[in-house]
Amino acid sequence: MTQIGLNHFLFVSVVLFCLGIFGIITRKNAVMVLMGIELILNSANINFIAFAKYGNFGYQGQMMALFVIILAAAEAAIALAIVLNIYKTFSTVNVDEIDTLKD
Amino acid sequence: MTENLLIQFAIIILFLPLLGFVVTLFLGSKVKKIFLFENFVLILAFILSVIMVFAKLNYYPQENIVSEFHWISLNNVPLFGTLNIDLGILVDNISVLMIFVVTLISMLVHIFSIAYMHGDKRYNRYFAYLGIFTFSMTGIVFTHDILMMYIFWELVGLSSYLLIGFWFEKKSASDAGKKAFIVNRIGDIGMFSGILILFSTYHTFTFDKIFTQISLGVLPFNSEFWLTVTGILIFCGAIGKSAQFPLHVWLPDAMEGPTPVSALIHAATMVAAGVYLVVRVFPILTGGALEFIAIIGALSAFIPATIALTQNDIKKVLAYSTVSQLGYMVMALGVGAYKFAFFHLVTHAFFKAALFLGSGSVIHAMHHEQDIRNMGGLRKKLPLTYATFLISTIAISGVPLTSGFLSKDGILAGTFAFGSLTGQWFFAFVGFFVALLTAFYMFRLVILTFHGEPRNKEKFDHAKESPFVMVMPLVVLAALSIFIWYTPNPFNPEQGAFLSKWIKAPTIVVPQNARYSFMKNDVIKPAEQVQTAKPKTEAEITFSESYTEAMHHAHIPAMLLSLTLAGLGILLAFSFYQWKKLDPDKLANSIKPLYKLSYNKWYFDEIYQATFVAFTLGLSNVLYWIDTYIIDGIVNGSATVTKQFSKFSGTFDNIVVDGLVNLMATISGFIGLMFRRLQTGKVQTYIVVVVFSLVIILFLFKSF
Amino acid sequence: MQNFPILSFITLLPLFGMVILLFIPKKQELIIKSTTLVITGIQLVVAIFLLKNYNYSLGGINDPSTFQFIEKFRWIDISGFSWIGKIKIDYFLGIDGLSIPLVLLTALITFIATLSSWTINKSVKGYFAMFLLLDTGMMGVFVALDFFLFYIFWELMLLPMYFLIGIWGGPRREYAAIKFFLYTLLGSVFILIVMIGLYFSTTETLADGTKVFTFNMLSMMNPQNFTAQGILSPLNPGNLRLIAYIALFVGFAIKIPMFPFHTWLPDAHVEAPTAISVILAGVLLKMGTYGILRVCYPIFPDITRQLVWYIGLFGMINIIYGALCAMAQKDFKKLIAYSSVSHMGFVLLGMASLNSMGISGAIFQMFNHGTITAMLFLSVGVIYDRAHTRGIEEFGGLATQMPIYAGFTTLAFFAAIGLPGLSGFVSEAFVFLGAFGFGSIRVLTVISTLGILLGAGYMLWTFQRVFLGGLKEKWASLKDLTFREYAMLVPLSVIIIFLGFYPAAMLNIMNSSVNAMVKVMTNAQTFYGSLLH
Amino acid sequence: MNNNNLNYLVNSLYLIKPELVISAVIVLLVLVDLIMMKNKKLLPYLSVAGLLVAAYFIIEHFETNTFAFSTGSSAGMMIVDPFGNFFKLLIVFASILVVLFSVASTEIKNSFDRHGEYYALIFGMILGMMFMVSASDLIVIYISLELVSFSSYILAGFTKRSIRNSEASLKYVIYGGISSGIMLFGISIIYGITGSTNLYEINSLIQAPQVQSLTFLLAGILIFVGIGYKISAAPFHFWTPDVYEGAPIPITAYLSIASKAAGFALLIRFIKVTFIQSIDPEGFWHLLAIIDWKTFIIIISILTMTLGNFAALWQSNMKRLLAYSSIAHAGYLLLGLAVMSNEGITAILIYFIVYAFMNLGAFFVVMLIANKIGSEELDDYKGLGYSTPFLGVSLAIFLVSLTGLPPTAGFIGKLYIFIALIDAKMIVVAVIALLNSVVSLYYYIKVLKHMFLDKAEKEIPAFTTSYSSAILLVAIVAPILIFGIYFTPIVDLAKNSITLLGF
Repeated sequence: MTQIGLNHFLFVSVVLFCLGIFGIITRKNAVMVLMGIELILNSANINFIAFAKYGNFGYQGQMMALFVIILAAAEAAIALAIVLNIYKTFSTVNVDEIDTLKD
Repeated sequence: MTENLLIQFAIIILFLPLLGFVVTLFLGSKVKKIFLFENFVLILAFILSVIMVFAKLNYYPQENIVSEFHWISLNNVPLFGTLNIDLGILVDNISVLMIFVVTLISMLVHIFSIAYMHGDKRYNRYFAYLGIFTFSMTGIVFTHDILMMYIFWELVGLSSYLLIGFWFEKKSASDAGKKAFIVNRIGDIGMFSGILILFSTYHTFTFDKIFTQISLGVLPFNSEFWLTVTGILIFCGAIGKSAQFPLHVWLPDAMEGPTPVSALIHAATMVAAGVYLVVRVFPILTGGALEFIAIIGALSAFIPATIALTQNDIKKVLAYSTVSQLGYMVMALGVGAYKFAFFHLVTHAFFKAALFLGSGSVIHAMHHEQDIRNMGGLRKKLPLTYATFLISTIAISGVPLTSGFLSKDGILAGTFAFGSLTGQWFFAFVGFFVALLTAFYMFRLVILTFHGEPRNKEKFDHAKESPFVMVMPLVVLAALSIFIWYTPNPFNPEQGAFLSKWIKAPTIVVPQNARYSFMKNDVIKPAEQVQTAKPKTEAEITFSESYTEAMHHAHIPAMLLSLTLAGLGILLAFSFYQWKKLDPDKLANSIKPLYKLSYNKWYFDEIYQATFVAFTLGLSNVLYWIDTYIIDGIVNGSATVTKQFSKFSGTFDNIVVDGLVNLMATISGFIGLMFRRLQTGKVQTYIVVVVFSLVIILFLFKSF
Repeated sequence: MQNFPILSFITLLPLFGMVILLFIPKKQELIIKSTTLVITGIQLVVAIFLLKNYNYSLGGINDPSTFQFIEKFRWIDISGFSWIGKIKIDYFLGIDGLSIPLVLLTALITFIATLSSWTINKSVKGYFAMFLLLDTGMMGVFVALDFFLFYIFWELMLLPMYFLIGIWGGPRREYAAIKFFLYTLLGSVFILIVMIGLYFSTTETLADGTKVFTFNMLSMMNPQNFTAQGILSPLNPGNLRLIAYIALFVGFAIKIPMFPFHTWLPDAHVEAPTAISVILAGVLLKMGTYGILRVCYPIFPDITRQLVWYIGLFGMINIIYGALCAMAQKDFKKLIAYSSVSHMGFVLLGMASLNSMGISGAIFQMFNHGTITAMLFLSVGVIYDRAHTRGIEEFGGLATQMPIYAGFTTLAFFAAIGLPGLSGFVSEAFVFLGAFGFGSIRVLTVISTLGILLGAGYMLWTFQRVFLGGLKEKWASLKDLTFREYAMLVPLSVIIIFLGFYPAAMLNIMNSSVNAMVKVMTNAQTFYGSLLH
Repeated sequence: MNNNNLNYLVNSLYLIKPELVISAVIVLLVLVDLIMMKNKKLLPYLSVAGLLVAAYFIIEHFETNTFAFSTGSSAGMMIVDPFGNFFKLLIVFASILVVLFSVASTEIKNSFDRHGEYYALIFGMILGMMFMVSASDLIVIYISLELVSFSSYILAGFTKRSIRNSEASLKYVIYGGISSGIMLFGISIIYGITGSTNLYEINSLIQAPQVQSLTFLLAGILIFVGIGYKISAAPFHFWTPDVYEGAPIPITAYLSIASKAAGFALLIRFIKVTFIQSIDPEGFWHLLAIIDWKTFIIIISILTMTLGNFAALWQSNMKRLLAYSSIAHAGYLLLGLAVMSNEGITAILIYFIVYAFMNLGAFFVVMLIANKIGSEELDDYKGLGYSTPFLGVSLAIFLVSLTGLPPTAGFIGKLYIFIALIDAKMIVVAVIALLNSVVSLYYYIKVLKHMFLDKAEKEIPAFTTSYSSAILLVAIVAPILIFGIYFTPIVDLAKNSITLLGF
């Protein structure tokens, strides 16, 4: 069994990133889309932590990850509030139905 | 009388008619009798010109008096220094004689018109136009340079346009005016091109200076060929103005103008300006150019003569006869019979003016009936008109004791001499044949109009002799058609002062080897020969001795032959129309195609209409179509394409629908549309595009 | 009087007038109109004053010391380290023999156009405000000697023109206005880019000896001022200079308008109100040729020599093509518009001659075309005001009904045909004489003479269809000219006739400048040639 | 943590006085909102006062050129330099105007009860943007970016009642979230390669030639996504039209100026500081060859302006049209960066000053008109030039300026961009940009056409604007005309502001 190294973390992070993108593109429900965004943010977080750990770069990575977690929470709060608002006006949270603003 | 005074006279004569024009034009609607002022001005001009002719020919028979001023001068021009454009007045024998003719006829026509035009609603305007014509014509006569010639050349074109279209309510009249102007312009383009060549070579317009330079051997583009071309191009102006073949088509149409105008402009003076032009530039014409001129002259003498045989409009016959006679003059110049060409110009002016005014008198009497088939027997009603008309007809037919005989005979002798010297008898043949035709159709005209029984009784009954102001000019002009004014010997014009003293052949300046062979100066003459040879005054020699010799020899045979032919022509006319021994209709039927060709004026108008006019109009329409749809379209695109795109979007903006007709804008719009397709309003589409573009960007830049 | 900024005065006066107009209540239409008339009248008087004090012997063109009424002061002066942001622009006005005829023309035409605008009754205030703004722009172009300033004035008149056509124009005014605007803007974009390119290629030495980049057109005309690395320097190998020249030329050519960029003109003319057509034809078109003479020629004499045949060619095409297109027209105004295309061709042809005669002819033709075409458009306006149609075929026999009007139109038509005795003849003759004197465009010149014939053709044909023949019943009530129309037509007629008889009056003004221009051109070969080796 | 560092931190506080003022105002606004439930009139004045104080502090230290929050010898998290101060001033200026706009806006007035949040959120944005323009560390960059974004998400949907508002805000949040997520991923990669998040440190680390360029390229471009979305550069602009159309007009105006300016400041700083190798005396930058930023920016900018201009041709909604126009202008601005020279940066700064006036002005007029006629549709603008000539003429001037025609300031902005381009011999690019501006004329002039050339379908009664609005409008119009003729002051300002710390 090989030692779990940087590359494994990076692999996970890339997979997460791609899953996030995939989720954002394919999901109709706004909440699911938001979750996709969370996945992306977290994939970056994994990167930060992994790099900090394996690269001996000090604490900047961890610090960044902490900030990101907080920001993600804030973002989720705002986003969910907006989704709620959307639900009130459109009676749906399907992002592909919300297209009154277009050319 | 000093030279200076002569110049002042010339200037006064030049500007008097202009004054008349301005005053008459501007006061025309206010002062009813203002036309009298115009008449007065012309009479004054005539008196002055009589004095001038007298003074010039008596006191300065040899001098060419010139006065010029810098009209425009460009100073310090790089490479040239000062470039002056001069206008000036040249008073020589030719110009004073010509001015005499012009003012005389113009005055007579003015007087004639007082009665003829009486009652016209634009009576004063008519006289104003006559005034500007006289001014322009005087300008042509007095000019000492080719630019001023061109300026007045165009101005006579303008006055001719105004006068032909004087009764512009008639479409035919306005058409004729337009046609005259445009056809003349065709010739003018040639003339102007010639001027361009002259100016770019000599940097001057003045005849004298150009002549001097050519005699020094300076040639356009350093080649004799281009000198020939220049001559021909300048002559193009004459082709237009003197209605020479192939631009003769405007003159018959110009008969739509009032008849006195036809007499003044389209018979006596303006159309002779072409001949006058050639006379002026004669020294620079090379052999080649002269030959070209002679050919054009011959064709112009012949074709209209054949047409005149069958025309039924009294003025049309005269018009074709005019073209034919002008052809004579031009041909005469072409074969070197310079003096006789000018002589014929003068004599023709008088008798043709008389003929036209006579026809005007007839038309006036017949209440604007012009068809000779409706006339006949008028000599009883219009005795004076008949008498003068007959005299003039005799003159034009070349019967002895008339001026026409003298001048025409000289021309025929010239062609004869030319034939004997060069072996080309074509011109002589044409000359004599046309003489026959002339005699025939002119007498046909006289007989049909004045002899026989009246064919239109009603009009005939109302006809009465014209008033004094109309008859007087006829008498004067007919009187001038008698030989006595020109020479004491009715069979030898050279004995008169006119040809022996007043008119002299000019010195040719063209390089020797570009001349007719017989015009070459006998440069190397053994000294003793000069002394032993019979001393001749310079005046007696035309161009070269051999030519003068040939002319002398040709004189008698030419005279006899022409007399015979004229007599034959008159005889034929009488047998056809007076004695009815021969039936013209029968003859016409037997040579139907020829008759039709003649009757339809050789179809010139139709051919031109079908080719040049149609081509130009067609081209203009095609180009305009191209302009609208292609040129504009390249930038603008077509409306249909735009509309197709407009379907894409309901909110297509007004301007675009109206026609942002632009292909450019259409493409722009299309690009815009493509961009818009991406803006679906669906956020996920956006993300997809972003991700895709990211991939593309990465792919693009990965090599770096 | 010596230090009075007279050129600024003549240029900015209309702008000042516009400001005054803005304070006049909208309802006071007569006061608005009179104010404009007074302003343009003063402008005309000042222009004549300029002419009176003009020294004929000074050439101008590329020599700053021989310009007259110069006003020059630093307008934008931004110093900078390295060169970043360092920019020096002069407020530099001055006139020479090339511009003074056009200054006169502008003042004259604007004044007459004001009279012609008297019939405007829709948003009078806005109209005259735009009109005066346009006036400033036009005048500014002709007096500016700094390229930057020139460009500002050049662009300044676009917007007023757009509105003047777009608001007060005919039925398809919006289309015509936008077309005009887009076309000219496209042209000026090219001018702008070359202007910047030239800026980076030329330097001017300041009083303290330092060299700065400059927009001064006169400095650009001196090849010594080009920096070695400058992209448009004659030293620069490659053909950037050629490309820049073509771009600049096209920019100006659109205004002329030169084939194939002329299609905006018929539309703009047809839709514009009479006064604006008059200005458009009388002044605006001249800006194109003026620009070429003022900018392209002296700054790029080397390239000009290289391309002169093509300029002549396009001149020829304009002449023939415009004339033929005019012949096909059924709309009186469109016909005149195409005739403008044809007549501007003469200007191009004359310019291509590169000799004194041709260039004099070209400038003179610019002036004459201004007066003659203005008169033609006014004539169309007179009839349009009365009959509300411009279809040539619809008229006929008007000479009977309106003899005086017909008289003036005859004069204008014959002037346009180039009848001797009227001003058009002299300029056309000069153009031909000059162009024929220049070997390489000789053939083009000869072909171009056909234009005289075609011109006579379509003009007389039109004249016949409109004025001659029988009068149509429906026009039997048309009135002849009013006093105001006299006031517009008489001055133009007088000028046309006067210059026909005494063209030296105008030719003498420009003589020195034309010679200076020709010298620039002739010296170019040696000058630029030596720089390269 | 030793005492020295703490001292340094305290000293740094002195450097961020403007930011501190803004933060204080946020608190104050919330408090005032709480205390004075009924009287919201005070809030805008308080905001303006706060902004003025902040502006005073910025100007006071305009020439400062130093790190803030640096720990010991290492480079700090923030920079205070003229370049940043310039943008801060610009942001404050835009904010003052937007606050004043908001006072005049009926849309905002209608949500009377939530004015406290409104101004507080605006100040949140201001704070974020101020950090953005002075950040020198990827962490600060990310956080400040998110601060701006969060505030603007809410502001875009501020007047919840309208469908357009909430939709705009949802799209904004999703799009923004993803963009910043992608950017974050890029940041993490850079961190992985270099081990630092500080731009200056990264710069010195990557001077060595062995840096893996492909990975770095990936990271750079991913980061660009985040910034590109802020400045609405194609192809990351998609949110712009939708959000601009949906958001309340003052916010749209604000987004089009302030957040774009902050984004540009960030982009310039990021590229210049991170990738610079040397600057030659002529002011041209020589970047490290890791990423061909020049080509990249050229492509992006041409794409952006072309797309913006061409798509704008078709718009029938004023806000949407202006949205596309602002995309196009982002393209022109990017060209200034593409020159990769100090000259180009000068041009950008000049352009921004001018752009702030003209774009804010245009939005202001659109807002005033919308206040009266309740519509932003172009079709409803027909004949407006006659019923409200003052607004009509003002809008005309703004649009002409946006087109870039003399004698308006817009021309000067464009001129400097082209000067920079041509001096850098990027002539083809300049020609493309100029042709683009010809295209842009068409849609700008279309607005004028509707206002002046077309007849109103239904009669609009003539209306006037309130004096305060009129004065404000004149205050925006006048500089456009004045700077168009005499542009020395703005050029001088811009020229003095191109100093980035260290360069």
